Amino acid sequence: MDPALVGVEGPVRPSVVLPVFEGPLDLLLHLVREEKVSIWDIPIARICDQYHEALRRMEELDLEVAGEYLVYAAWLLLIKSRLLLPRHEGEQKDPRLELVERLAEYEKVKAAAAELAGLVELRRGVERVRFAVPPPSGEIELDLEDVDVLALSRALRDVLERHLRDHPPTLQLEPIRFSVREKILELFELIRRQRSFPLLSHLLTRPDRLESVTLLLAALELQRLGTATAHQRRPFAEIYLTPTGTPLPMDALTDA
Amino acid sequence: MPELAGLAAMVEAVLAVAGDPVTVDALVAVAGEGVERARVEEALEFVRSRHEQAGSGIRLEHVAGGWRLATRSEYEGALREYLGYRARARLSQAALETLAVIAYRQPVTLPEINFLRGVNSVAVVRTLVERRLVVVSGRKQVVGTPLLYRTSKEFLVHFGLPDLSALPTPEEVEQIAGESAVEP
Amino acid sequence: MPELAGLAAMVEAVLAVAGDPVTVDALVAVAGEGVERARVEEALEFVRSRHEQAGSGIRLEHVAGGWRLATRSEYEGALREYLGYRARARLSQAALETLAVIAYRQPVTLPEINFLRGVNSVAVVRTLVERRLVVVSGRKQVVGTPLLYRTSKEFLVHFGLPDLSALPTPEEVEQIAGESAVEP
Repeated sequence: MDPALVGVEGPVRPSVVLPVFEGPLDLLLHLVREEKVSIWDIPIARICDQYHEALRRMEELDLEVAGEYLVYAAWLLLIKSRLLLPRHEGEQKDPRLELVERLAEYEKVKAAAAELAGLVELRRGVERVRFAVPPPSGEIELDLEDVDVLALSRALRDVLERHLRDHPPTLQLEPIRFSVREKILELFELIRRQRSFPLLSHLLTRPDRLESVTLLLAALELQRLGTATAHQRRPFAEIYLTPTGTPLPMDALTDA
Repeated sequence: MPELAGLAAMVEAVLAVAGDPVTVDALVAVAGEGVERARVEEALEFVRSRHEQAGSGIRLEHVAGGWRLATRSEYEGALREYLGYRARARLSQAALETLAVIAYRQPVTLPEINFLRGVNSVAVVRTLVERRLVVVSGRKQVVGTPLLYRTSKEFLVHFGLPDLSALPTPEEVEQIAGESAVEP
Repeated sequence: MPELAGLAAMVEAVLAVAGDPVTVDALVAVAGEGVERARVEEALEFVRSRHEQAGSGIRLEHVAGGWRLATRSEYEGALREYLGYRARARLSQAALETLAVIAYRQPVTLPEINFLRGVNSVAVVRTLVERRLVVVSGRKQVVGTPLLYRTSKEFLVHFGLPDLSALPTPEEVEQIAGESAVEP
């Protein structure tokens, strides 16, 4: 059984055909089979070069090369270099052994998958009969034997999601700790004393974010009332608040 | 007449998966070119008479302008018996949800289960207790002292869990069960 | 033997309604007192042989530890024609490989599957869980306590197997693996 083939046609070059692999082990198995050798006798240097060549072609074709392929590329290089080095005394183990064992296991997985595919093929056209008898209740029932913990946790998630939909969390209102009126008076006092007051630095250094917001509203209110003007030389620079000389109309201050 | 038998078998296979009544026209269309309507009607008669013989629990009936396979009325008692038997080996969606709430929130009271599920779950909880998946474990010391429910030892055995801490976490469910939207 | 024929008809009616495989135990329970297991098995054989005759589009099959009525594969074309788009989606090569690992190594964890296949298989496992071919069966008591997966009853039905022992043996699989290595 050959892996499915993907054809990619370039505008100038002849079309390149590269099999689709299920992972690095699948690619390695393919290369070993092309060499017509047993996996127990892999010509590692040649296979290593062909593996890297295959990765290069995959990249050329813009196929996504998963990280697992690179891990095996590095491993193959390591085995290749170990084989080139003289063996130490007492070191009997073939550096290829672990790779060979994994390939052998994977070969079995592929054979088992082919067996399953064969079984499924025999089942084509075999459908369960559905007689015109309504189930006792309209509800879907699950065979207890196949109900697993995942089904259970999924059911909980469904319950919680439905609960949240039916009981949306109510909006939490913070108690009012700062009033705009209080901050207007405070700011007015500050600009009267300093003439050119660095508003932005003041806002950014408040420990409480709610206080900064209230202060900003107060600064805007002061300008609306004509008691102060704000200016900034360039974007993000300091904003200065200066008094216009108009007194604060105390009666216009609502109890905000 | 092997040809008629073949056509009859095909007709029966289609009726067996259809569930609802199938019109002769639809059967003629499925039979393909060169098969006449009269021939399909002969095949239906073949299927009908085959099931009239002793030992068949099935019959072919003509309803709502079409043909369908149905069980013989003599076996209604046996069917009810079977459906009852099957129900004991199955969990309804409601039972699964209730079991999930008890498993993850135990010990938990019926009002708490009802609140989370949004429906009264007393009958479902009773079924779960009868099936030994859930047990009573005392009373909650609040107004009304409601019963507390928790999962049983059988529950752990059925789900292959060493203890309750082995239940999947929300992260694991996200990773493996994926989005429920994927399902049709 | 009118009595056996009557029991066979009842068995057939139950199987027709069940759709899913029914165990002999369930059929014995439904048959009521005084009906022995051997007699029910005789009745099943009666139903099976009756459907082997010409003109039947359905057959009795032994899958997932029980018996069920299913259509004969000969009529795949007609069923596809009639059911149209409702045909089952096919399993990808990745799904078959992952299923093979789970079927032969069960219960098995995701890291073990990843190691054997050489690629991360979480998305494939998710698909198999969604298609109900695979279920979780507890946790492995190792570092990280990963979830354990096994094949489901639906898996046996899908592949037409009476039970897991009906899978090709590891020796048979090994032989195939050896053969495919010789001829590339």
